[in-house]
Amino acid sequence: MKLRSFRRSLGVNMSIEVTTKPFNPWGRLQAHETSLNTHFGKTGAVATFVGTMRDSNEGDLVQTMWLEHYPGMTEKYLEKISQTAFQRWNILDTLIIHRVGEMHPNDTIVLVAAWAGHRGPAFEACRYLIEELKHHAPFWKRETLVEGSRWVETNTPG
Amino acid sequence: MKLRSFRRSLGVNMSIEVTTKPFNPWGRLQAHETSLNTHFGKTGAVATFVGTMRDSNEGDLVQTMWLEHYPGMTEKYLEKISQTAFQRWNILDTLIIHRVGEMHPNDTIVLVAAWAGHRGPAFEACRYLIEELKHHAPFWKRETLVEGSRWVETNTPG
Amino acid sequence: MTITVKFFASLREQVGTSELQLPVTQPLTVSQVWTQACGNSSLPAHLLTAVNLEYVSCDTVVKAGDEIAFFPPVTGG
Amino acid sequence: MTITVKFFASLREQVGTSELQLPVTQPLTVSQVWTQACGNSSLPAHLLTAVNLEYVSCDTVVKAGDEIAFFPPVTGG
Repeated sequence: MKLRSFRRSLGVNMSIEVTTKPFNPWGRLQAHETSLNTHFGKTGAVATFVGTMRDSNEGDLVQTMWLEHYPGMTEKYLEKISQTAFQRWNILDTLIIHRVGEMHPNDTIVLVAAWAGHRGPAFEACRYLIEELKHHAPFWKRETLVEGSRWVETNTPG
Repeated sequence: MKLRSFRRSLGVNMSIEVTTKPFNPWGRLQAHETSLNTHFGKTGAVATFVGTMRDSNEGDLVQTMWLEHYPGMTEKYLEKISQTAFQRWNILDTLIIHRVGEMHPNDTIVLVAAWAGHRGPAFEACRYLIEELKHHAPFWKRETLVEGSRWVETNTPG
Repeated sequence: MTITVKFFASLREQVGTSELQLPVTQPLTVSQVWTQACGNSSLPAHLLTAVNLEYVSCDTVVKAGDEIAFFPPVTGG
Repeated sequence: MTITVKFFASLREQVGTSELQLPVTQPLTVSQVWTQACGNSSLPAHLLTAVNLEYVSCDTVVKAGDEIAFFPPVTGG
């Protein structure tokens, strides 16, 4: 799936990616920061959240997980919440990467990061993005257990 | 400076390092996760905060920064807040790395990370650790400006 | 003159298809689209609805060419 | 029988030394240590105080062998 990267005027930088490929969150953060030449010396704070596939859920072992999404709407929704974050907080950059398709325990599901001059906006924007993503972005998890499979019905409350 | 790493029973893992050497926060997070074999498949969430040196403060350009600390008390204080985080939240691991000595704009000053099963405890523990560190850990910044130098008197509110 | 109706996740499995085309000859609400598409049942309250990639309420009126989606509560992240 | 008194950051520069040894013949509070170490001035309210690497209040009593530290508000992170 393609990287949707937005470079806007007024210092608004948001990047969104939905990918079927495994990704290393720390490597991606490193690469993203390397690309932030315009923020050199301006970024005092970055808050990140990484969500990882656990090997059990509701007391059952989970062997694989299938993540379905609504192509088009997903990206549009993630763009919308990124824009809202820039409106609400004094931040410099945001990055959201979300995996879809089949994955295994310990695989990274999602990465959210917010860069800012100071830590308050960085933390608040990061938390906002992951909460909005979890509650509203059109993704659905299906777990394969030792016997059979099931759709996950609700997320853990934040 | 040496790495103080604590491996306790009951799944309590906390690591603390105070270092004069530049460090790459994403590389260190990657390395730390690689060492977390015991949490494979158990960690659903990690929240991190990275603080970076900005090139200006209070309207003045900053060329270099000197970070002084109180050796011994610093590590003891960081251990104390890490232990408190484990008491308050259901977390699996914490990592704190703080730079001291001379540094330059865009250098990483501090890294704080908290691993947990779920995102609520990860975020809350991470935020707690950086706030306690900023408000109470015995570090002091001295900035070298274009002309002269000065001690930083207060941190930005969280 | 048709609208596209999409279903996702567990709902897709229950309905038995991921997408269908529905002929429209007059304005329809999202609820009416559901009823026509899914054999006269009424729209279950827990389902979410989107028109042209944006969340909408079930009384939103759709027109030919629109893409209407029905899906269960989301579980990403 | 002495105590170690340490000063950090801007306070270290003002006092002109990072560490000194103070003879003690009787129990002293942290405030009294300051007064003896720093020429009879009283302890400024904004300074922080630690004994043996832990924060304490200024009326804490110290004994020979203790390490007492005075420092300005912290600015790490």
